[in-house]
Amino acid sequence: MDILNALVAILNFVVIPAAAYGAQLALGALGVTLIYGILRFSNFAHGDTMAFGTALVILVTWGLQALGISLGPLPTALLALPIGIALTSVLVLGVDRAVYRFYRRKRSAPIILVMASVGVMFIMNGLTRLVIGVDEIRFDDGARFLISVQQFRAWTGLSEGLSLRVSQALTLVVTALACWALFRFLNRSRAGKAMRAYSDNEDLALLSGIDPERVVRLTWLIAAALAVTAGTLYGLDKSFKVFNYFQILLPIFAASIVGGLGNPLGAVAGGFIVAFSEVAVTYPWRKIAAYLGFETDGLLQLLSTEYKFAVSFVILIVVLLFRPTGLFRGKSV
Amino acid sequence: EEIKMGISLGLTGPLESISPAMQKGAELAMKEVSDSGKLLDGSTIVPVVADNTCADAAASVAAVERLVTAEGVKGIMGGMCSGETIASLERVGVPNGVVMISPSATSPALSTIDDKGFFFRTSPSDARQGEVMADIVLERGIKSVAVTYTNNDYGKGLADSFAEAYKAKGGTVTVVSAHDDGKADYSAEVAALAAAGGDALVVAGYADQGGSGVIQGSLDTGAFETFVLPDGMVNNVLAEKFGTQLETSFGQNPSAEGEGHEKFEALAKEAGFDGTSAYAGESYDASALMLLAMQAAKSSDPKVYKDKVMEVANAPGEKILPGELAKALELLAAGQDIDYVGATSVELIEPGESAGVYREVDFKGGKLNVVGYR
Amino acid sequence: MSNTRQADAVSPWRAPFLFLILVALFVAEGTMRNALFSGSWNTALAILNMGLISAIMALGVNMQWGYAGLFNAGVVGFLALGGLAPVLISTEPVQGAWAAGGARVLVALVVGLGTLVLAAQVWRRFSGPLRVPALIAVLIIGFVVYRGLFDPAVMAIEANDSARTGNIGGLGWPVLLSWPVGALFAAAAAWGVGKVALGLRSDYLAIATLGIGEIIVAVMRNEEWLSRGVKNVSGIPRPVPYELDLQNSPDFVARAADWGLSPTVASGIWVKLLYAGLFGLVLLGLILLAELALKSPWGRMMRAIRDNETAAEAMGKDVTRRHLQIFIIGSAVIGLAGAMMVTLDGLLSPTSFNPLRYTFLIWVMAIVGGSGNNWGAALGAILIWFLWIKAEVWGPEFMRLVTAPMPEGVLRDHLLGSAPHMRFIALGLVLLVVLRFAPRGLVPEK
Amino acid sequence: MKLGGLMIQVHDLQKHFGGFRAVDGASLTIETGSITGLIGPNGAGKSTLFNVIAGVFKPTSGRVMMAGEDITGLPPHELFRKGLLRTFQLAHEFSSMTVRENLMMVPAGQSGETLINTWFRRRRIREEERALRKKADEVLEFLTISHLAEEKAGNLSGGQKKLLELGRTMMVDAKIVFLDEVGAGVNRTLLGTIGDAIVRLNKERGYTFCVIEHDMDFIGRLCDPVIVMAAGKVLAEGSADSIMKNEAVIEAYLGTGLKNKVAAEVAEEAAFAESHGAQPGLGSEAGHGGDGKPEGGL
Amino acid sequence: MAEPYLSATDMRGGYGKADILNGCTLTVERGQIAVIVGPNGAGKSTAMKAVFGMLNLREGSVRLAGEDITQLTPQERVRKGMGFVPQTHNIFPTMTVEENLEMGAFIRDDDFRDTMEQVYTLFPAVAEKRKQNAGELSGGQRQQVAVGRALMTRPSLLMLDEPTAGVSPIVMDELFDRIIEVARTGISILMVEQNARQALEIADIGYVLVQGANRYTDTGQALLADPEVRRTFLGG
Ligand SMILES: Nc1ncnc2c1ncn2[C@@H]1O[C@H](COP(=O)(O)OP(=O)(O)OP(=O)(O)O)[C@@H](O)[C@H]1O
Ligand SMILES: Nc1ncnc2c1ncn2[C@@H]1O[C@H](COP(=O)(O)OP(=O)(O)OP(=O)(O)O)[C@@H](O)[C@H]1O
Ligand SMILES: CC(C)C[C@H](N)C(=O)O
Ligand SMILES: [Mg+2]
Ligand SMILES: [Mg+2]
Repeated sequence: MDILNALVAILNFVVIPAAAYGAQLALGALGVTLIYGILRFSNFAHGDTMAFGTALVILVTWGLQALGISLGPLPTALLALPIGIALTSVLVLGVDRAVYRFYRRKRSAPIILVMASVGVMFIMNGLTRLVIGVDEIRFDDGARFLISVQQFRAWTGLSEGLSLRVSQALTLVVTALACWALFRFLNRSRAGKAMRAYSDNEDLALLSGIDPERVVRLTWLIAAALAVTAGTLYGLDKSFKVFNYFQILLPIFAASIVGGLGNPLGAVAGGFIVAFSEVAVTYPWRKIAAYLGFETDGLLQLLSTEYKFAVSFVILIVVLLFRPTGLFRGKSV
Repeated sequence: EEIKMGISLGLTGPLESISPAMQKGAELAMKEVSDSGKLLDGSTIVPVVADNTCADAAASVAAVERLVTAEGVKGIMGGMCSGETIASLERVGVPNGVVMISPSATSPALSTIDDKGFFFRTSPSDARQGEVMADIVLERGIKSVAVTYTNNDYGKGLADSFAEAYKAKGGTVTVVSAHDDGKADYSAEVAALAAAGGDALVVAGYADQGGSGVIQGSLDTGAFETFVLPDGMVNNVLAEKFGTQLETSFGQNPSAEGEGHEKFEALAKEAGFDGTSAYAGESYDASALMLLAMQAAKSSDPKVYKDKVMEVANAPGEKILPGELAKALELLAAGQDIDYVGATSVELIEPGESAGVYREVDFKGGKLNVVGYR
Repeated sequence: MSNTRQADAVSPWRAPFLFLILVALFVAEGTMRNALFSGSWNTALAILNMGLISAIMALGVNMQWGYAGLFNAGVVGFLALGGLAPVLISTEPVQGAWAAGGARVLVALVVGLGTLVLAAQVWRRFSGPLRVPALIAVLIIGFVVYRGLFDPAVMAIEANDSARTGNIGGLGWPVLLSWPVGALFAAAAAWGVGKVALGLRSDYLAIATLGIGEIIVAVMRNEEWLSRGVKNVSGIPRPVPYELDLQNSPDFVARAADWGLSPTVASGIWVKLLYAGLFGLVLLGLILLAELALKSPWGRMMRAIRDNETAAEAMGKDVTRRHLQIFIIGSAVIGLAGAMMVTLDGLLSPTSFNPLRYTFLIWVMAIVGGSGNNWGAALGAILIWFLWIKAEVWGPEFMRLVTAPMPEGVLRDHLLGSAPHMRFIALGLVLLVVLRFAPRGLVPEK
Repeated sequence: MKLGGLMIQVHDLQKHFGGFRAVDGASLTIETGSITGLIGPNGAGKSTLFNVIAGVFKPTSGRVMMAGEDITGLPPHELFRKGLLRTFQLAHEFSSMTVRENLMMVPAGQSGETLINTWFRRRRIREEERALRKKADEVLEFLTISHLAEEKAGNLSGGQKKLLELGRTMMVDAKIVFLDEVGAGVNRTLLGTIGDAIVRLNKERGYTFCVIEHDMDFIGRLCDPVIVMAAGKVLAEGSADSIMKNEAVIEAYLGTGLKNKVAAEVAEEAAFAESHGAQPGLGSEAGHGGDGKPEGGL
Repeated sequence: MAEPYLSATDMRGGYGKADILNGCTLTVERGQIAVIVGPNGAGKSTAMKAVFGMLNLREGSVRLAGEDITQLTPQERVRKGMGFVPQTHNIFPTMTVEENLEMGAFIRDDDFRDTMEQVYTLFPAVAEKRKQNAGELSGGQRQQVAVGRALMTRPSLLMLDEPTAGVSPIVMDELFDRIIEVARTGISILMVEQNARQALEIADIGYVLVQGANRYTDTGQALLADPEVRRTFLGG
């Protein structure tokens, strides 16, 4: 019984939250890694693209709710998602047209594109705030829990509870699907191969009859779709706050790098590594130890949570030392 | 005369969501005085707003520098966050001899700072809040708590003073751990707090920042059900967000009972903002105090009126509520004493900070209810 | 097929011209009073001072990126380390802190370092199946001993008057001395970081240094015994007189009156001018040294390494060593700037060390200025800093302009209410415009 | 050719990429003062062997000795100081530097490469630079690209980059120089001149050379001995003559001549190429006759 | 006389201010092999790029099958049936050999497995490596992949910039053989070669380019026979 309790405690406080958070990071990292892989720069505006898209989704969700449309146990936002993606795509393509294309034509160094993306980041950042303000917004409706703590306790009679939220499950599923689809798309489909070819050698792609502008457009479209989906799922699980979408950029970058830039599998693996190292390394084992029969005064905590981010970075650096271009051998410009 | 008054708030950055109400609160007082036409023979007040970003001391100094040296303001309602306030006070306020009254910087460090008499605050030092909070928690029969605080001088200071007081009074603190604001995820913090255990969780954070993230995580995983919420957390937003999930939670924030507060709320509503938003009342009071001190000193020169701030704030004199600034100006002009009460029952103690009347609140029925004052 | 970028010819007058524009901006800020400028020399000089410090930071980044192609995204960490120096060197000693646990902390740190060195030795010397267990054993024993010594000492120090101090305190030495010490702190850290991470390439190095920067800042926020952590240290001594003292000196007041200035204004300007002089001196000195180095075989070698590491290595250049060298120097310069900044602020506030402001903004400065070009970096830094500060005013002003023709109503109110957020939009727009018209930076490398 | 001992000894060298054995137990020696040719089919492992010797790759196993000293796994910059130079098959120019700078950066131990000196030893640096510049200009002159001295190296044509590759090795006094296909993409007339230069450097300055090249004309004219690699191993070794007659080498590498109608005519031309008489790539050893090859041609 | 299949006449242009091409003219008849030779830096590659539309021409025109294509983008030229193997950077390094070839057939909608098999039989060395990333190949192998990629396009005009650089003699022979075969099917070939003697052997027409202008133009045999040309450009 106590062993079961210990197990449930770990599941509830470490495994499930870290997995969900990892999936959120992974979904964001997929977008970053895609842009890096094809267009060869680190897109700092990705976090704010997520925020902007989510803001649009929220507006549409409100509209739908006002019309009385809902999805039953699933959040209404899922219905609004396609519209959000469509609108964000338009914006992102516009930005590419107005900003990035110029540097692409000029064959500017990647760092210039990175700096341009910082500029875009600032603008999107302000834009999102203009559109929806700075307040924290909750827009999850439908059922919140698949399994709630109380239910679980009632079913099992254990003293530890377990919860699994709809949004967590949703994120995990969507991430798995997105990764699989992206991987197949890039490696199997004609358009996907054209994208890889373009990223490998732009001029030669041209000579093969690949239309570079099409490739770029397609890349942005997929990236926008990923960003809005990631942003929405994240917002459903936590809540929407513009500021947080900038903050999440750092762990997203960490995730895409540790997995190996340009590789969808790497992005997903990276997301989970970052998430699990944050949660697991700072976890105090006292309670578990108690269930297993060792009572102690100390917390049995390796490091305090203040250092959680630091820990995940230490792990990241160690990984990079042994695998200099990430777990899945990413690209480097 | 046209008198410029500075307002220095974190309009962008980690506290951007409570700043607007604070700004409106401050401007409300200025407008009231301006409209009355009674300040220093019909002077008008022009508010000048600066964005101090709350987090970036350098940007704050630059912004306040602009207020003082470029705009020539005669006083500043601000700063907002303790760290940034200390910087702008030491670098700009004191050297230029400009009065700064902060509505919300609550760090104990500001009590001992060498301010040459230019700094006041309408909020109490967190040293006091810790004690009050410890009393409330113990009185509710909770003997063991976990503490999480937002990792800045405010959170740290408050958590420390609480933990010290609580232990001294016989409670057990299972863990004191920090959380950073604006992080993407708080699973690790929640897991650590849950593992440490405790009958309740003290969240010394910000309602629309990491604080609510931690609460959310705790509720979802069933780690804690009861939360103890100090000033940064006591907020309508929180009640709206979590509703009945906070049934057993309680807390306190600096705010005095009485008509003052209600009157302010009504005024705020009329002006189109939420008067119960954190530190909106304090902002109103901070502005009002400066303007009243000018009237009392018969001068808008901060070097002169700084000595009158304590006088107008405290007894003896006629009590002044929000919306009665015109009356106060008249009284002062007539050479009479006033005792400014304002939205937050202002009572300034040495060295120029609010004595600290706190209201105890709980969240029964998914609403923020005031239980009592202490 | 050529992948080389076409270099546009850049007029030699461009840099001086841009500097003139910059001067004009500052003069406008100092003299013109309107919606865009404040008309106060105090403001102008305040912006300039931080601009000069930013220029030094950008110079450090430029050394690492522009000369050697090293992507250091941990600027904020080295800056913070540099900022530690004024606290440790020049604040007043804390009564009883050393007695409480100073020596023990030092011993503990030595033990900690010793453990790491020993671990490294074990890793290098041992081979075979014993290697990993031995390493782990060394690390665990070292960690336990270290914590055993460290924790109680730290508790003792932090308990020492924790509301006002609670830290180890400084040495009370002149603050100017802390500047080179700050550089030294950063250099020492850079040495360690470089030894570990410099094998990584471009973006991978970036994320590793980003992490290291975060770790350094995390340590400074949480290790209260060192510099009070998030509780901040304020009142750090300065190398220039205090305004209030000047205002109280009859001499000064008289001289101010000669100039037709009020003592308050004059004292502010005078102090800032002194700072500007100090910072300007340091900046010019650094640029001079950097230019001399860059225009000599050393600079040529660095450019070769940046262009093609494999070939440079085959041509007998020790790429690893050179990378380490420039990484240390660049970081030292950043550390120096950190010490200067904390001196200027009179405040060490670790919470304010966020990467957006102190890593990415500095990068923006260096790149906008023109990477590889020292003057460019300095110019970019001062300009971007100017804009960063002025965006606070220009953003809302711009919004007012946009909404002026709109009818009264919800939309207009909403937009006006959101005016502060125009700060970001304005900044972003300016950045994009600059990059558009000078895609290789304002003053590109030749 | 007078030989003074062994410059390079490679002993049972292995280099694996994943499961693939690019170099698979190669052993060979290069004698001091020789111009050794290294030939073999594409993918035989020649460049990989070079890269291992020059310290770019760590060998999977095996040893490399230089003048009796074990240099296995030393980093390239140390090998450079020991006098081991190499060129790259795919040109590795410093693209944003001028052609002249590309050359001037080469010599080791320039006082101007020490940071302190750049501040306090300006005079000495200036003098050194003057000498270096003169030398660089001589090399450029020799390579017929003087007019490009101020051009960015990245803007050079494919062949010009190759020349620059070679030029760098001429900036210092090397003991041994590894040339990885200097000839590919270089105009044949110029290649002749380069061949002369190699011989001169070999004779006058005592450089040892190891040359990878697919142009058998060039190999035949310059190299003795010639080592043939195939599938990561040494297939044959000997004088150019003997190698070109070696059946295994012909089968794996040289082929049986240009199978078109004019092969015979080409063979005729071969006759007036003196020396070893090899007509590169044509494989028609008509001049030497009797090697039992088919006439060639379709 | 009917117009040649490709005629690029009087081309002038360059990368920056100075012109690299100074009135260079190249023509190829249908099914012919044209070979360009010349010293390094003569502008051979530049001329190829100009024909392919990767360089802005100040003067001159390019006509393909009687149609003026001077203003078309490279992509459009690909669709008009032009194929090009550049001198450097001519493979996709992180794609497998097979994918490289597939990219060659990007504009083809028909089944190209046959062609791919043909390429593999032509270059058995790369056939072994079809699942390997092209960036991991040896220099000569890459070159083979590059040529293979162009063959996959099934162009009507095939342009090769030094296809045999770094390729071993036996493969070079095969390659030239194959080029002849390809030309016999009616495809025009325009190539730059430094293995000039071998190339001119099979050339119907040869151009000697010096400083961006035609110095000699004649049949391959005639150029080979000209002692002056041999000495100064073909290495004796
Ligand atoms: N990084 C690598 N990963 C995997 N295989 C590799 C790698 N580098 C080289 N190879 C393989 O090793 C073999 C030898 O390559 P190498 O470059 O040494 O050939 P080479 O003899 O120089 O050929 P060439 O004459 O074409 O230049 C080739 O089959 C190549 O595919
Ligand atoms: N991207 C570029 N920018 C500027 N100049 C260039 C560029 N590419 C080539 N050049 C110059 O143009 C001239 C001709 O180059 P091109 O590549 O056409 O020569 P090539 O005849 O193909 O020589 P090779 O036989 O060496 O390949 C050279 O002098 C070269 O320096
Ligand atoms: C706005 C407030 C919550 C600020 C907080 N009291 C501080 O001192 O930082
Ligand atoms: Mg090779
Ligand atoms: Mg060429």
